[in-house]
Amino acid sequence: MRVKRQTLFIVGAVLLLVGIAVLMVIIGRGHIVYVDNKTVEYNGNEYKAYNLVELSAKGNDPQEAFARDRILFKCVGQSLKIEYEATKKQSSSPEKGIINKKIPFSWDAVVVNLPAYFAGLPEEVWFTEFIQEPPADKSSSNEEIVFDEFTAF
Amino acid sequence: MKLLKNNSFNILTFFKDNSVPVMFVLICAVCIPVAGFPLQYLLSEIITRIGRNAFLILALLIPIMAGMGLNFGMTLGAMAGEIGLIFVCDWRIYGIPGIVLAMIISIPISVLLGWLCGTIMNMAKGREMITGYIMNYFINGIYQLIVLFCMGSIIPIKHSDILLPRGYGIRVTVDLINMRQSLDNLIAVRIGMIKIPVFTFILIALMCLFIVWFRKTKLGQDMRAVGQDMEVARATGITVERTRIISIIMSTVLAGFGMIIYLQNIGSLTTYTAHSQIGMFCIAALLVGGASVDKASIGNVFLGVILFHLMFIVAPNAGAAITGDSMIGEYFRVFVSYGVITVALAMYEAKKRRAKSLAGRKLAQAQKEEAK
Amino acid sequence: MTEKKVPLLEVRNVSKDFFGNKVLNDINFTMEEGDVLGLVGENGAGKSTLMKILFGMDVIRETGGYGGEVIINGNVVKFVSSFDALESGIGMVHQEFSLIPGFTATENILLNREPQKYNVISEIFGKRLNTLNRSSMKEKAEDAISKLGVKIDSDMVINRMPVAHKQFTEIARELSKDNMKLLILDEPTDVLTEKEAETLLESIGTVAKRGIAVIFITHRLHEILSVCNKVIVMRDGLIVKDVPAKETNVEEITKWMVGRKVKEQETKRESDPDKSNKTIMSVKNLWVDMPGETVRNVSLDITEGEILGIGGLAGQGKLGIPNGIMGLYEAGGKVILKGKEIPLNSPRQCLDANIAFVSEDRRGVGLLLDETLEWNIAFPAMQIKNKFLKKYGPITWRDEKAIEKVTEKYVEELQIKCTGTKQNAKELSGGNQQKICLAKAFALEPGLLFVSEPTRGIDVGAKALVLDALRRFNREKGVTVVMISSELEELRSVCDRIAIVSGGKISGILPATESSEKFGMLMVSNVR
Amino acid sequence: MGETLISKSTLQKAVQSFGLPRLIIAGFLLSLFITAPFVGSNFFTQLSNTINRFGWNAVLVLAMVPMVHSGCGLNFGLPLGIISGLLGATLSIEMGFTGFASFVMAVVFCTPFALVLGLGYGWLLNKIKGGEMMIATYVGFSSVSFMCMMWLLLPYKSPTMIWGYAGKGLRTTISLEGFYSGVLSNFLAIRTPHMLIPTGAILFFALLAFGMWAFLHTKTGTAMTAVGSNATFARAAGINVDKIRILSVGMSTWLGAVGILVYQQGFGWMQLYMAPFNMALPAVSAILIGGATVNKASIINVVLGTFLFQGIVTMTPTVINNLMMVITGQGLDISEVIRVIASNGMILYALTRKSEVTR
Repeated sequence: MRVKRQTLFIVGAVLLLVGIAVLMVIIGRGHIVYVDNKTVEYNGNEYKAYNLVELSAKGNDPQEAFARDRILFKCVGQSLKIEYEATKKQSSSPEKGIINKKIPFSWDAVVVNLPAYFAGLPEEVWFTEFIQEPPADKSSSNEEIVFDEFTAF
Repeated sequence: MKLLKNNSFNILTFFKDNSVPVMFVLICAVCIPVAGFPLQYLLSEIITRIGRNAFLILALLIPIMAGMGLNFGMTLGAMAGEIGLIFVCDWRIYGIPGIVLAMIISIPISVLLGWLCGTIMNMAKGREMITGYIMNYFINGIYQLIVLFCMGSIIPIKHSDILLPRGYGIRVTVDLINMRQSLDNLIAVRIGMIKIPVFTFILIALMCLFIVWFRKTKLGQDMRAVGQDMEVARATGITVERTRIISIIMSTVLAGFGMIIYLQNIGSLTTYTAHSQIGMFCIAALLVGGASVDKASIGNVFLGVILFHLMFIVAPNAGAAITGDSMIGEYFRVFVSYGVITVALAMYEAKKRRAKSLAGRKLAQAQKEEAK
Repeated sequence: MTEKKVPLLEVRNVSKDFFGNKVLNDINFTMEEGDVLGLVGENGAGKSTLMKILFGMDVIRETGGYGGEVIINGNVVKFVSSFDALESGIGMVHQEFSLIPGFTATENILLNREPQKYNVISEIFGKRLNTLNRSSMKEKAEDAISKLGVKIDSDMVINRMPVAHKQFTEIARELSKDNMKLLILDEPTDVLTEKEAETLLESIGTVAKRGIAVIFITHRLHEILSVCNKVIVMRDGLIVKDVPAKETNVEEITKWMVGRKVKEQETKRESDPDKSNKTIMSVKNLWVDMPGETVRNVSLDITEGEILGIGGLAGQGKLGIPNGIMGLYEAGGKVILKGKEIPLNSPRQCLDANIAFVSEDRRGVGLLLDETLEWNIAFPAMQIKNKFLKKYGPITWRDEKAIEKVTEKYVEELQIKCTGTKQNAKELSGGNQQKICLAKAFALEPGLLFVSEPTRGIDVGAKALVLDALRRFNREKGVTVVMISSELEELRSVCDRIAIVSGGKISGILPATESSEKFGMLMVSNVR
Repeated sequence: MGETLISKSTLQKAVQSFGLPRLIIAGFLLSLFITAPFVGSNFFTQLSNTINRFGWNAVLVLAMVPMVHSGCGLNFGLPLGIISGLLGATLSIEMGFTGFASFVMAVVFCTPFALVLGLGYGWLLNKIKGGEMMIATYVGFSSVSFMCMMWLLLPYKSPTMIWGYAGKGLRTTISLEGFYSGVLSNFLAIRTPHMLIPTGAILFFALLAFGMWAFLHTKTGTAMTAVGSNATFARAAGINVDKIRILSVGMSTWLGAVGILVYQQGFGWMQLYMAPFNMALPAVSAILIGGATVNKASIINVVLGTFLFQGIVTMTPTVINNLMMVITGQGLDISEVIRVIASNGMILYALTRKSEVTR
């Protein structure tokens, strides 16, 4: 029956669209990754910041983190992959490796603490969620909604 | 601007039919040297602007084909696109997936608004354009009601950084940094300092193909028939009202996509004002390309974008060079945009009336022969 | 039923009335395949109503349907809309073209029946997204055109086509419908030249040979004889004559068409001997471009004090004359009133020259529907003659009392039924609205009055009153009246002389006492 | 014909003719007036604000009447009239007139501009019968943007008006202190503790309204109404339809010019450049709220419409905010949005009404 067949196709098309939307949400979900090269305190002993860590991640320009630096990466999708080349001290030979980690979907931003990771500390030390406190909005609190303001083009 | 294949290529009729584009060529010819922009800069500006606006202007072609005139109500689609973008920003979806998601979100909203606009236009037959124009303000009020009051309070918004400090209502500017130029940069080719957004041009080319293909479909044919004579179309059984509403829905949905492409190129969304002038500028550009209220082709779109935006870029500097005050140039380009619409509308209506007086002359002529 | 072949179409005692007045009563006729039936009759004889019934037009259903039965191939059909008629193979070509100007002939012929090529998107968005199969469209169109036996370029756009080709395109559209059994042509040759009409008649012949029945409505009696094999003459809603074409001729048909037993008119129009025969107005080679009523090269003299009638069939141009002279439609030529030439195309000049005009289009031109009766009656007189105005220095102020007085005078004089002079014109009945238009003209106290179709669409009682008012106005005030009407009997009962217009020209002027056959001959003489 | 009892049908017909949306807006405004005292905003101050704003805008809304009357449709090209008003005002200040004289001279100077622009605008509208409203809108816009250039180029010298540093080109807003600011409003003003009734402005409006009412009773005025009601009837009755339409457009533009002067004297400032850009829509929706249609408008529509529209504009911000404060505990400036939806909804309602006069 013509109409039934067509409704079937319409439902199919709508489901397809919803499917694409969900797919987009999954592969498009972006997270901000803060990579800290800072000394960290963990039950008694201290893990020193490295002298220099060269870092690169998919879709971001490579960056260098000196001691006590925090660099920012944008990671699209849940699987985080960062290649690093870290030199502990002036003289020591560089350690190379890749950090592979799954970021939980709901986390907006993540903090990776390099020294803790290099020292193989448990996950909840080197990989924590970063809660953004709402930035104080300096722009005027309640701008007058301009009715038909003429915008440059 | 297809040249009619009449036997004598009559210069006069060429200029008379395309007086608006010719006038703009003159304005640009005068302003460009005076404005003193390097050629490369102009070229790159024009290319980005074609990438930014072409899709939006193409969305205007379908209602013209269906005889609804210039669809000033395309802003409804722009608003739907903006709502899509707001949600995508809130859910933190980056890059192209974000853009695709925004488009998918905008579809149902555009269809609803398009249907509403089409139905009201059907109730005000003969006054479609002014109705579309007023629909802008009406739906803009509802848009502000939703975006300024419901978002954050009734409609859950996760990330408060896009909300106003008072806790509800979206901020005046929303940063689209995460999807900025992502369509353009997908396959961007750089020649000298000119960046050609190849992927966006592919999208535009696809849209042109869609329009060409659509004109060949039965619905396209029905629209052309309805556009030319509603009563005859109705007599042969074409559902006139439904066809007109579908043409407005399609135009609104495509305007939604066009707006998303436009905003990803700009990189930031001025929530309450981005869409207010969009309708007017796209229609002005289309008219500058030689289109009229009842006839528009893809050629008009591209010629219009180039000429109109060329004028738009050079006018302020040209104005400053001529009169020493750059504001003159600013106002000049606004004046010319509104002026072009006024002229095009006036010429269209006047032409409609001029066709009538032809028959009288024929009769007098026949009588003279008889008297001889 | 004898084994006689079941007729393609049988109309059995069909009758129809519009709000009480009988338009069709007891129509019976049958048609076989391949028959070409010539349908002839004066205006208002019921021809077009009969065709509207056959074609199932909404106007019939809206005005209470019709009595009797229409039987196609033996089974009774009840059409709800003209689409049902199309389904059962009946096609109709109206006088005004229903073609899309910007489309080519092929696109018009197959409008909304285009053959389509399947594509997947139509699964979701519905059949209308299939692309058109241009090649098979061209093929089907050319096949339909060949059925007509005529040469038309199927790719030419309609608005560049000569009129005949437009006509053929429309007929081809009907023929392109495969289940086409009966084709109704409503005065197709009206807009064609002689040569074009001949080609149309030949193509009707070829169509009939293919077994398609054709009903051919026309005023050109010679055409009937050359192509039809049956003739039906209608008058006053009755079939007067149903005769094979071979057994009759043009004179006979006109007699049946026009000759009615001359029923005794109320007062035989006696011509007053003392009427001066000074011409009040003379019109020289007037042309008027009024859609559907074109006037070509008319010259006419109107004598003072007479009532001149202008008759003729619909669409022949009689209405064009007054509208042209009064400047409502573009006109050319010369109009001289009492020796002084009046420029055309400016209503003001005529009104200043003391000429008034009661338009045939009551609602469109004759009335201010949203204003009170007072305004409708007093307005022209106020604007032209500055009547009903009080002067305060330069300011001319509306004199409400004077307006009310003159309105009451005419309401009482013409017995206009209304709830008061402040009632809005749109609330009155047709007859009363016509009296308001008359009162408006009388208020102008004109020297010469054009009255166009004063009795169209009003009930019989109101008709007598309107005609009587005109006669009294002419006799008591000595105003020359020119009355334009398609009702021949009315003209004969009111006018002194009657000019007949056909094909945009005056084919003859006869005294009212002439026999209706003579008028009939003039009516169809050079019908264009 | 005795007066029939107010049967249900006539009541229904009255509602029908008044139009449901108008009833809703009138009811909405009434409820605002009632809730005002409960929500801590003084009823009288609200009323006086409304009357004050009525005085400012009434003449601008009256400017709509001539064109609607003659069938040219709603005057979306009102900015054209406003521009002639601004030209008149700037000239009168340039000439150094002060106080009441500057107002009178402003009216005198604006008249030639208004008539010339009005005639040109009318001639154009006659060329495009049927498509008037859309083209009127864009004639308004292009003339405003053209004037923006002119404000910079015209050789004005008066120090109060030109930019301080550049010494050329007019300021965007010019204070009318010492000129005709409040010259009408304060004339015979009635002041009570809470109320300020600008009798001068209201009297001026009454004068113009009476003038319009009187004009409609003259011979040409009647002709104008007939042209609006049925143009072919008027033509058949010998009226030069085009001349009457141009006259109505000229009157509309002149009233627009005087209207902006009255608005400015109430407002206290003169706004140039893009300010008149959006002045047509409020006036259009005001007269429609008052009961006018696309081809019929009367003085009562003007008075009622302006009062209702300005009532909404003044009442909603304070009353609704206080109301929201009481209910949700936080101010909610929703009034601007509601006004936008209501006024434009009104215009849409009018545009979709079947106008009996087929163009």
